[in-house]
Amino acid sequence: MWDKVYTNFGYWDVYSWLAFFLIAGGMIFFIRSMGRKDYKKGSDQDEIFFGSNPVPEDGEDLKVPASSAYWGYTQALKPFYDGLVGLHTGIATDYVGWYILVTALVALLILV
Amino acid sequence: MKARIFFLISILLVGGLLWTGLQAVHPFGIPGETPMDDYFIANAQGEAAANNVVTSIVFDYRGFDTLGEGAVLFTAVISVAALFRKRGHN
Amino acid sequence: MIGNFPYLVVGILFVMGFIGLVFERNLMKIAIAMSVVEAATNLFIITLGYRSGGSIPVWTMAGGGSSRMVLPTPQALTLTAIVIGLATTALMLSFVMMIYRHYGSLDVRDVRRLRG
Amino acid sequence: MIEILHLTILITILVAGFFALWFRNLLSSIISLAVLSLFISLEFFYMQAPDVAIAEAGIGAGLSTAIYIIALRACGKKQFRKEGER
Amino acid sequence: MNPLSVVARTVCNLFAWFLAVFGIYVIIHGHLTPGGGFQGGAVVATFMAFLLVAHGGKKMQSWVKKDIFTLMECGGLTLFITAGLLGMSNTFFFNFLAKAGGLFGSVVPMGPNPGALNTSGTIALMNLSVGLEVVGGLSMILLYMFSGAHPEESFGREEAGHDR
Amino acid sequence: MNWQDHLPALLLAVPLFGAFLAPLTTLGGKGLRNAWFIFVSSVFTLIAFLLWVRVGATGPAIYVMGGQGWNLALPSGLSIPVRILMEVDAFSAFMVLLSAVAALAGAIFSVNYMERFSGVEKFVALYFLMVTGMFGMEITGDFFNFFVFLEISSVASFGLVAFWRDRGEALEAAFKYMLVSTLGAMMVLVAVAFLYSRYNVVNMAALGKVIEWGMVEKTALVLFLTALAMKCGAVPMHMWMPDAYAEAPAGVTCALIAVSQASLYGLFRVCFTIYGSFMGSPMIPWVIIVLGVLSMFIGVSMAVIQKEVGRLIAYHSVSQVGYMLLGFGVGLLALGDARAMADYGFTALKGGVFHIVNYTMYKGLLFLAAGALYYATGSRNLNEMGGLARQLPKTMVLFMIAAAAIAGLPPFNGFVSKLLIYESSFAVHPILAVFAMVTSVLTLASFVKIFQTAFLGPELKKFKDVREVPGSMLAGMTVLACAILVLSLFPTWSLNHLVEPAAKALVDQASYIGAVFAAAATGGGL
Repeated sequence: MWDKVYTNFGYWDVYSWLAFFLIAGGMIFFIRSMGRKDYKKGSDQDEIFFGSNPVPEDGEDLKVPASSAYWGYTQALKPFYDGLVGLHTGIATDYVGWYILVTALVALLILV
Repeated sequence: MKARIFFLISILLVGGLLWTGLQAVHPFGIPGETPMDDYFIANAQGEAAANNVVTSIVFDYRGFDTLGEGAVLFTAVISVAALFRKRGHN
Repeated sequence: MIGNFPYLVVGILFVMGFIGLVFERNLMKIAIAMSVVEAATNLFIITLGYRSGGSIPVWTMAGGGSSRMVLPTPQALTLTAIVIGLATTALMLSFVMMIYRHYGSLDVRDVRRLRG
Repeated sequence: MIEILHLTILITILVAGFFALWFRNLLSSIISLAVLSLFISLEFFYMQAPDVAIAEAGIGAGLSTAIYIIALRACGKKQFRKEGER
Repeated sequence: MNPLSVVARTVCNLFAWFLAVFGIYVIIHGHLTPGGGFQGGAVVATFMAFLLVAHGGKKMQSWVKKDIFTLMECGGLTLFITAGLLGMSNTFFFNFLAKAGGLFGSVVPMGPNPGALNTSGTIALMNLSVGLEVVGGLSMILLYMFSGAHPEESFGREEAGHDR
Repeated sequence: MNWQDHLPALLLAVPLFGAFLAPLTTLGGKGLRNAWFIFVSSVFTLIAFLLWVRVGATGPAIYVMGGQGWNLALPSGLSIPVRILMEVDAFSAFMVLLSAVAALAGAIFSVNYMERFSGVEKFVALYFLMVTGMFGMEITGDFFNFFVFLEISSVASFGLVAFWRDRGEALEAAFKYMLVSTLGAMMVLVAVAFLYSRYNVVNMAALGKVIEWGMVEKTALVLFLTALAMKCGAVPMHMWMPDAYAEAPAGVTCALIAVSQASLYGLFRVCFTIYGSFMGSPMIPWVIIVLGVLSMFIGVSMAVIQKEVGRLIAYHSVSQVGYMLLGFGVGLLALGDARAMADYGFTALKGGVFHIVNYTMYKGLLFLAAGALYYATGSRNLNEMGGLARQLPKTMVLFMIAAAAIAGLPPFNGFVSKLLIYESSFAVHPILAVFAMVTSVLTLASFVKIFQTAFLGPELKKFKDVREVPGSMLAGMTVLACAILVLSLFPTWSLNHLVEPAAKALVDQASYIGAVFAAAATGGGL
């Protein structure tokens, strides 16, 4: 039950990972406990530091919308994604068409 | 538009696939060895006591398929009823 | 004289159904094409079970001996397939009716809010 | 003679299937489908399968035509984005 | 749909009853002649379709409630699965009534014979239950689709959010 | 006769009975209906567990429907079974067990989730029918019966996907799903008819015994392969999958995943058990591998750019199915070759089987968590969400577990199966492993995106009065989370007791076929 999982090339041992996380967590707590203890809620220390810009009042202004995430990635792969999204037309008959296309391809590969 | 030409070609290819398959099954009207069907024909009266061989297969030898078929019909009815259900009825 | 003509009919029905499924634009016509494919499947299974000169597999009406009956299993399978086909047709047409109510159109190019 | 009948039935199946997909008028299409079902039922009867023939005649030619027509009534006239485009 | 004219209604009534009787015959004689629960049930459901077309949906719904069909359907299927479960002393779906003497339990002679109604064991029972189920189910489909074709009668307005 | 011999029949009879009586529970009101829902779900889960235990102890279980005894498969003097057989080997029992757990979790979740819908008794009936179809596909030993159960599960899932019929998108998704799925089922039927015409047999074991490699068999294999691969969502036939998964009610999606796994089961039953070592060419394994790699890569690429929670997770389903196809394809490639099998093939199979259970558990949990988010906030759009960690802390923790598992972060189970697949596919061709790892990275990236935009960030004003979701939804999610934790913390145990018997049964064609004929030999004639 406590063995490793061998894969013929290496092994997987969840318990060493758990031990690693325990040790790492202990170290984090240790380092954290060495910090200053004079934090007070409601004082100047509570203020948000916003890169010396004026801090927005509302959370909405601070939020990054999901469609902006990985902007650079999608921009870099724009041709790829244009083709891929263009493939997903959403037309019901195209779904059938793709199915028949794959059937024909597999038939060609297996029968010929 | 280009995709639809591919679709047309692939439909013809699938037709060809089915046609090659159909060429390879037994010729029309001359099935080869049929042990299972001969068993049904010979034993439907003795085992299931039914004159109609098809009914004896549908309800006795393959009765479970028929239950499944009834379940499909039931499913379709319930689905249609769920689609056209009255609002607020819980 | 007949040869394998029934098989050819089955194959042509399949291809016609596929063409209808892929190239028709009206949802109702797509449902009809699906019915054609179902009919082709049923015809195919029954065609496999025919034995030339065979009699009906019902002893009440049979004339000859047991080996002269047509094969009964495909008939039982087709019976199941027909009822299943009716169930799917009814459900598909209900979907078409409801889609028309929501989208106000039966054109398959209008019914594509989900894409990408 | 009986083979000519058989051939006629099979060819009618093909023709009915073709017209079921060809007609632009949906009602004609549905009637064609009913004819297809009816002739498939005849073909089943020819192939000594009366069980299936009764089922196909009752379900394919009777009930599913009724369901199709009910569904057709539920959908109004304006079904296409552009008139005249298949 | 509106009801048809008087002549059409009368003709439909007449033929509908023939259809119903024929359907019930097909169901009961399922193990002797071509036919059975599905075929007979479909024929009886065509009788329902005849009445529906001839008299319109409103009148039909004043004659029979959908609950009756639900009961027929669920009852038929439950009877079917119970008939299967009763054979559980051997296996699920064992034909425990065949050749046992009592109900549907006569022995059939081998070879071509005219046939007797009291044969075939659970097959006859299952024919009846499937007939019941198919009649109920197909009539339900017809009635629901018919009522769905006239949304203003049964639906009311659309709502946003979850649907209650 | 032992009552445990009847377990395969009971497994199907209980949910069917539950479905047939469900419309009548309206008479007893809401409480009775919910009690019936949970009770029947628990019962079939229990039966599935008992069946799994029994199959593990005594080998493949045979059940003959309608025979005079449960094991009298062959009639006297005939070498083929004529009645419908249920044949449960270790792989089937494994699939049944995990489908039952997923279905139970979905059922518990749905009790509160479906409160906002009308006509819930119909929902209950459809849910049980879908479960029946899924179980039937997994334990049947008969091809036509397989088709019938495929249709039951498909038709029920069409109804369930469209259950919220006031939303046009749900109907559209159901229609698209129905169109391809019905066509696929028809093609399965045509393939069954082809095999029947050649051998006059529809029993799986008997077919596996007599099958040769001819034209008819090739045609049937092509039809089976594409239809079942379409049903489990391989690219480029995956387009119905994000639609249907995202639009179905969340509890249903949890079970729908298990349904698509049942199709995957059918695919591998056909490839391994029916065709098996008779498989003439290495072309079929390569087709499966290529489909798998395409699914992995394209699925995850589409997932990264999605804006809706449900669609994003559904595109991940496509990519995860690709992992399984890759693992099984590598295993199939090594099937005829004993040395390759010992070297990497069996590892790949173990990885694939382990990935099935992992995937069903964490993907079910993810969809349930997405449903909980939707239930709480009323929005599916990630652009509108933010800062929900304060209002939904429990949901967040459960979501985090599932997201970490699917992304393959180390202590969780997702990594184990992925590791097995990486290392074995690396032995076939390094590029496969590269694709798998890129997929894993992109998976992590997209889940970071969901987590960051939905749960983290500043609190939004419009979500001020959002409450934690009700108890039954949390309970349903907790079931799956516990399963994930068990699989993660005891990988050796789960590999040895859960995965390895299933993988062995999949490879062992002779014992599947032999079980039918051996049972007949001991039992005698009909």
